[in-house]
Amino acid sequence: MRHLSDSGARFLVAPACILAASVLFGLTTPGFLTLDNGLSIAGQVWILALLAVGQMFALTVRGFDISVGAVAALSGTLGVMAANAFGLPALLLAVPVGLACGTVNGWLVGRARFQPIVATLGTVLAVKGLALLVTGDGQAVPLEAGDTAGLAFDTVLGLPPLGWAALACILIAHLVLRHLVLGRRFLMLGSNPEAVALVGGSPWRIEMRAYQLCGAFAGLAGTLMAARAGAGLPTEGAGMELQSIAAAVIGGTALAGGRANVWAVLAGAAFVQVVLTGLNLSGVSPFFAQIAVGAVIIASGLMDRGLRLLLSRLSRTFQQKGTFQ
Amino acid sequence: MSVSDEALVATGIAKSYGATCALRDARLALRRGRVHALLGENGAGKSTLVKILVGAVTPDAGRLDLDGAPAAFGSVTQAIRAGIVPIHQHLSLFPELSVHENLSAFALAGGSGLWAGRRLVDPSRARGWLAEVGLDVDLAAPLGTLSLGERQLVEVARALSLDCRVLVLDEPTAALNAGEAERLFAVVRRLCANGAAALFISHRFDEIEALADDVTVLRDGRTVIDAAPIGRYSREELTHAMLGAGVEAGPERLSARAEPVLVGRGFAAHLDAGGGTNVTVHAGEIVGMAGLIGSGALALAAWLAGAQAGAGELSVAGQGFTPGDRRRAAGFGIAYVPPDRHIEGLFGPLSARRNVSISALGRLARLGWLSASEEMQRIDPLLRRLKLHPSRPEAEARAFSGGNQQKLLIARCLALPGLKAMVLLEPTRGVDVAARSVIHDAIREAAAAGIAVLVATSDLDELMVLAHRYLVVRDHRLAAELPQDAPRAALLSALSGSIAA
Amino acid sequence: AEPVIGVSVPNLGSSFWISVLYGVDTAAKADKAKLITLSAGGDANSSQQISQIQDLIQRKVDAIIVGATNGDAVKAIVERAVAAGIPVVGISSPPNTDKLAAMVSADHYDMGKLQAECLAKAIGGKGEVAMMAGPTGQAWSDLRAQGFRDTLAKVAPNVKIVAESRLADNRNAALTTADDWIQRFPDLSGVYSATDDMAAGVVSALKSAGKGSVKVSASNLSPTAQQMLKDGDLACTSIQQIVAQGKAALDQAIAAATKGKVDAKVVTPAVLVTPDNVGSIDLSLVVAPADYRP
Amino acid sequence: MRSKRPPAVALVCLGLFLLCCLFVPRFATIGNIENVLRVASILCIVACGQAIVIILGGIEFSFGASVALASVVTVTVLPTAGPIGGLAAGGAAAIGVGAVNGWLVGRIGLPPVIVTLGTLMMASGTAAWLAGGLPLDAPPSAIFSWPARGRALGIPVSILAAMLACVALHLLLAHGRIGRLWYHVGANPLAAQLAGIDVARVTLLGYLVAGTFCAVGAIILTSRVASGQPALAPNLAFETIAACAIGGLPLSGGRGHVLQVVFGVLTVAMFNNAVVLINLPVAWQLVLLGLAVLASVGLQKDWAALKRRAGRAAP
Ligand SMILES: Nc1ncnc2c1ncn2[C@@H]1O[C@H](COP(=O)(O)OP(=O)(O)OP(=O)(O)O)[C@@H](O)[C@H]1O
Ligand SMILES: Nc1ncnc2c1ncn2[C@@H]1O[C@H](COP(=O)(O)OP(=O)(O)OP(=O)(O)O)[C@@H](O)[C@H]1O
Ligand SMILES: [Mg+2]
Ligand SMILES: [Mg+2]
Repeated sequence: MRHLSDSGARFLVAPACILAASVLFGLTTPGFLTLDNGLSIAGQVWILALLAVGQMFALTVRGFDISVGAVAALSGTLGVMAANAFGLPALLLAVPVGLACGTVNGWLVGRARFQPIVATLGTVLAVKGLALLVTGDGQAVPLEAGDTAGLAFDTVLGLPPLGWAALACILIAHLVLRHLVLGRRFLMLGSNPEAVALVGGSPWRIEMRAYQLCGAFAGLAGTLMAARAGAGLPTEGAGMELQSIAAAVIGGTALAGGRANVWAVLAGAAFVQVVLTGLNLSGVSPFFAQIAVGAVIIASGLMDRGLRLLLSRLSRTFQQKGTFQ
Repeated sequence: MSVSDEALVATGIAKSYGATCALRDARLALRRGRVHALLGENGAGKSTLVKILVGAVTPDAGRLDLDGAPAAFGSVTQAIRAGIVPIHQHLSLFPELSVHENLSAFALAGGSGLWAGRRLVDPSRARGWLAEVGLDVDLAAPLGTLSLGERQLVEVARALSLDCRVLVLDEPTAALNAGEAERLFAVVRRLCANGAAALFISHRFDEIEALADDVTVLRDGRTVIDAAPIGRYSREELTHAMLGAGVEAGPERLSARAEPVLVGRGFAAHLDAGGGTNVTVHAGEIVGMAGLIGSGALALAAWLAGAQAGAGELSVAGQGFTPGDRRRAAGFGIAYVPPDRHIEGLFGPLSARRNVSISALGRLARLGWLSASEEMQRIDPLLRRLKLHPSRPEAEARAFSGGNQQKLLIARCLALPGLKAMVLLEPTRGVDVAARSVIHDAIREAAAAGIAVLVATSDLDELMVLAHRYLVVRDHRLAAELPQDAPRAALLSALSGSIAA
Repeated sequence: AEPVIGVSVPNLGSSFWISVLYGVDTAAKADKAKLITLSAGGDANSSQQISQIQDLIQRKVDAIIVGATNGDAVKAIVERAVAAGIPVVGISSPPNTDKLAAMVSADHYDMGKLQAECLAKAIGGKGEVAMMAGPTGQAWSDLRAQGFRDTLAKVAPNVKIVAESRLADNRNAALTTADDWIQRFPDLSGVYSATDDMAAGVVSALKSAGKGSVKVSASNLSPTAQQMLKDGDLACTSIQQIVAQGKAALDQAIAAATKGKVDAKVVTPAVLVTPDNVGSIDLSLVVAPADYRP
Repeated sequence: MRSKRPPAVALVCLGLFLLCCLFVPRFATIGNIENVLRVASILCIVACGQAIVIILGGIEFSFGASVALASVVTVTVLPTAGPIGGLAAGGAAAIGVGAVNGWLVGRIGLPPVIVTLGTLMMASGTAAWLAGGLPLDAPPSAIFSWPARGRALGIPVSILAAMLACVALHLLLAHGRIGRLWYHVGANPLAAQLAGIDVARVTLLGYLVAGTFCAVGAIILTSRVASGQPALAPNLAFETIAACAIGGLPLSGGRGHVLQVVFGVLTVAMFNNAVVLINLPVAWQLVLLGLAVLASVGLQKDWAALKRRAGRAAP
């Protein structure tokens, strides 16, 4: 029964939140509940979604990565520089850059046993500095290798090509988490870190992989950011780390590790985007919009509580407090 | 014994953790087809030796020989490949993963390869292992939905997945009751009959006598009795070897009956379970509550202590309180020892003294201000009485051995101001003979002082030496009440539900 | 029906954009246009602004006024808007594209230039100055700083720039940094500030260290800056008629939306305000009143 | 107990101080040290609040927004309530944010990350809305500027306040019943509940007291900038978390000593001061800060033990 009331419910929160927000905005904001708007939201969600999926890997091994925004900015900028030098495909070099940053985080957390928040705080500062260094004080680097606007804004079968690419990456994340041995190891490490060594795993390597994936996804988000803006933006990304954490947690990822679902995280990111777009369309004051986003994050937490309570009622057992049935 | 018989021999093993020396000069020789018992008090170094044998820890000195050839295991994976299969003291399972994944944990954690699906063991074989240890659970169920005992059996079943030459069991029975343990023993015996060697660690002499062929005793990280046939030494001699001293037997059980103190009426585990269970514990009385795993004995006991919600009415010394309201229950003087000290009991990073004084903070604080000296005066004598070892009340609780950690929980009970009743769940799980006798004495003394005591345990021996009266729980309700002098056989048949002899 | 105009600005936490918005807002009230105002919530939030402009396109507004977080970053999406038939008017830090219906530009470079001329004169053409230069990678702060540096090298080659902070972008951080500078550069004679709010932090650090003789220049003219000028704490501040620009931007947007006549480029010059002329400036063209709430 | 030995961070902090004295120009002047201490004092007061939350096993992201809200509220009510009333109202706003956090985490049981992220946005939106996005200036007044600029007993008031805050935190943690319970709840909330502790109330009080420390910091900050600033100190929460973490408080909860907070704060304040004094370009300032954070934590590690651990884990 705990199965149902705990694991299941947490992944339903984000879809339920999307539903609630859609009804609310649909009633109050003209033009919200239209196909066009749905597609527009679907075209915008991907940067946050990639960051949140990366963040999910760090959370799954009981970690945290507050450097994702800065890493995305640095890797996007370096990607653009590479593209300008070697041609458009070199934009993808952003991914190995993100991977490298993730490797540093992973080494610090996994091998040197830094607390995740300290390790990634240190890398945030250093990465921001590096981004300024490579651009000579933070100037945007226009992407001259080619026009990427079509990839970012024209829709093909409902999504922009970059959206399809991001979706493919998220599908890969799903494969990693659900179907690859590596994903199973993340869940094992998050579930019982001491036991991993006892069954023959190498905890620090697994932890390192999680941060590497997180970094690589930040690099992907950086690629997307650069392609959408047609420029490398070295100072971009402020506040994205907190948004990505919010999206991942709303998407049911357990902060205590061991539980995650990529699609739910995608839904969490979509929910954040729905709220932002809804507020944009509704024309409320930008200050109220900020208050509303805060309220909505807390509401999603309440929704989680409510759903769990409901499911445990339905399964007609008492709330468990101890360790036995 | 012939040398060719020897499967795994460890000699001169030493291992230190910083300042603590876990092993100094340990020797252990396991023989094919035989079960070898390893004895030692809490903290003697048994688990450390096990971790070295299975490649989870590298020793500072010493050598290992596997089938006569020197062996060195850099990792658990290497040891497993060599056929050394561990079952660890603290569950090395993953609550968020399914039973099936847990059974495949070795394959998932070690080695290379991409697809998780390929590494999951064949479901029909997995079900076979589960059946062998007598478990009937859904392979897809998350492990977290299983009870502690069921989880322990999953860990045993998982060991069967490996090609086993040496089976290493570190206190596998701590969470099992007699019936479950017997199934485990059958598995071990069968493996040994096929030529495997087994190492078995337990603090219970009954089990050791029932299962083991040879015995090695460890004291302070040294081997003091080396691979003796089990019959050669008496229990007293073994105890003496373990502790360097004997254990005095506790005082006789008193027969006491006075006014009811702790009363619970109409307990029901499920909203739709009809009827209800009534329990009364009187002043000065030790009630023993027994039940097989999954019988609900622990849940019922926890409910009585206010630690578990559920239907029914509770009262202590005439004052009623809501089930599940642990705070009110503690305020009325009901002390509680939870069954799993690591998860529910201990404050690992806090000092031993603070682990105990938490129940007495109301008494120790004046206007929200704690007096350190008064805390010391109140708590330290309790710790001395319970023979806390090492006697350092300011050391972190997690640095103590299991037996001593358990003493902290007992001391916490005794420190509760206005103590009227104690509800103890598995009070000596995984605790060595010396600590166990100290804890039993403390329980008897409390009862003699007029406290109502309820002990719920799957350890029948413990009940037989403590209880004035037995309550047997089956299917989440009270199945039988037996008097103090009820024979063991009667208890056993009441537990399993067969007609009492 | 009344036209709906989208306004996308980088940051409504800055007096500059508030004043711009005030201009847009008053003009909209006069012209009976409906506004949808979106703030990207910070200068470093280009992705957010791109999404917001996408939403405005989605909402099918009649025209969009864009003050860019980064001119290059919003280029593509602005061209999309134009392609979708929505005219776009750039304001102050315009999108970096030639498809704009109109551009109402503020000259940030000149704002820095004016500060340099004024500060050089105030400190007598020699000495050490420090720059509270504002955040990195933002067109407005980079251009102002560039104008200041270039001009200073020309008009007062003997003045040395000894320090530049780009991390301190609010009053508290500017205060702390200025405190540190006072220790590190005891001979400091002037401080450039990218905004008046940073200048307020600098001035308060100088005052409490008893360094009232150090000259401070700034840009923008919030009520705080007016007071500092009157008290003689600020040597000068360089401004533009940003309220007027806001009004112009809205007028152009409506003209473009209704296919009326559009002026492709509206430029209002930067102006220097000193304690002497602060009384004679028409503030209603420069700064939003203190009680204005977007 | 552990506190008998100075925490590892004390050595790091001292070493950093000596390095700065030797290599950072004009670091070791009285005026500069006072600057460092003034900045450290505000950070320290708020970090005391963060330490409580961390000991409770939680985390507080909303401090930056709640000091901003406090400053705006202060200046908004100043004309009617006067300087003291204004500062009190601002303080009350910060405490209010703490209470909301405590209620949501303690009573409702939501994760601290979600709760404090949510209140971060709400408080910061409310501050911007109240102020209309712009700083609101407070009319100059001696009383109003006293918390930041005044001196008492010859010591700057803010430094005195920080010392009092540390003493208060120490008394709470070492001698207060509630402080003891914070450790218990942080170490093992389930065990605390089974021992009869009202975990929800203890948690609520923890966030409330943390909010109170933050309120004191907010009052000094508001007085310092003499205005209501919707973006008063946006990174305050991260700086306090960094200070606590550098001080050696494990974010897993249940441990922590006031000295660790003090030395962590001093370390952070010295870093920030030193990078300005060294006067490198901004990019290098950031890189240096990042490396300094990592180095100060790295220096406290027992690398030999880590190597042993890794040695056996390798297959
Ligand atoms: N990780 C560790 N760090 C420090 N000391 C340790 C560690 N593991 C074990 N020790 C020390 O080694 C000694 C032996 O521990 P071990 O777990 O082997 O005892 P044990 O015989 O298994 O006890 P028990 O009967 O309680 O299981 C202990 O006294 C302990 O102080
Ligand atoms: N941080 C530590 N410092 C010193 N000794 C430790 C530390 N952690 C564990 N130990 C020692 O390691 C040994 C094993 O600890 P563990 O928690 O594995 O089992 P235990 O406490 O003995 O529990 P059990 O009751 O199951 O025997 C204990 O004897 C304990 O004294
Ligand atoms: Mg052991
Ligand atoms: Mg042990």
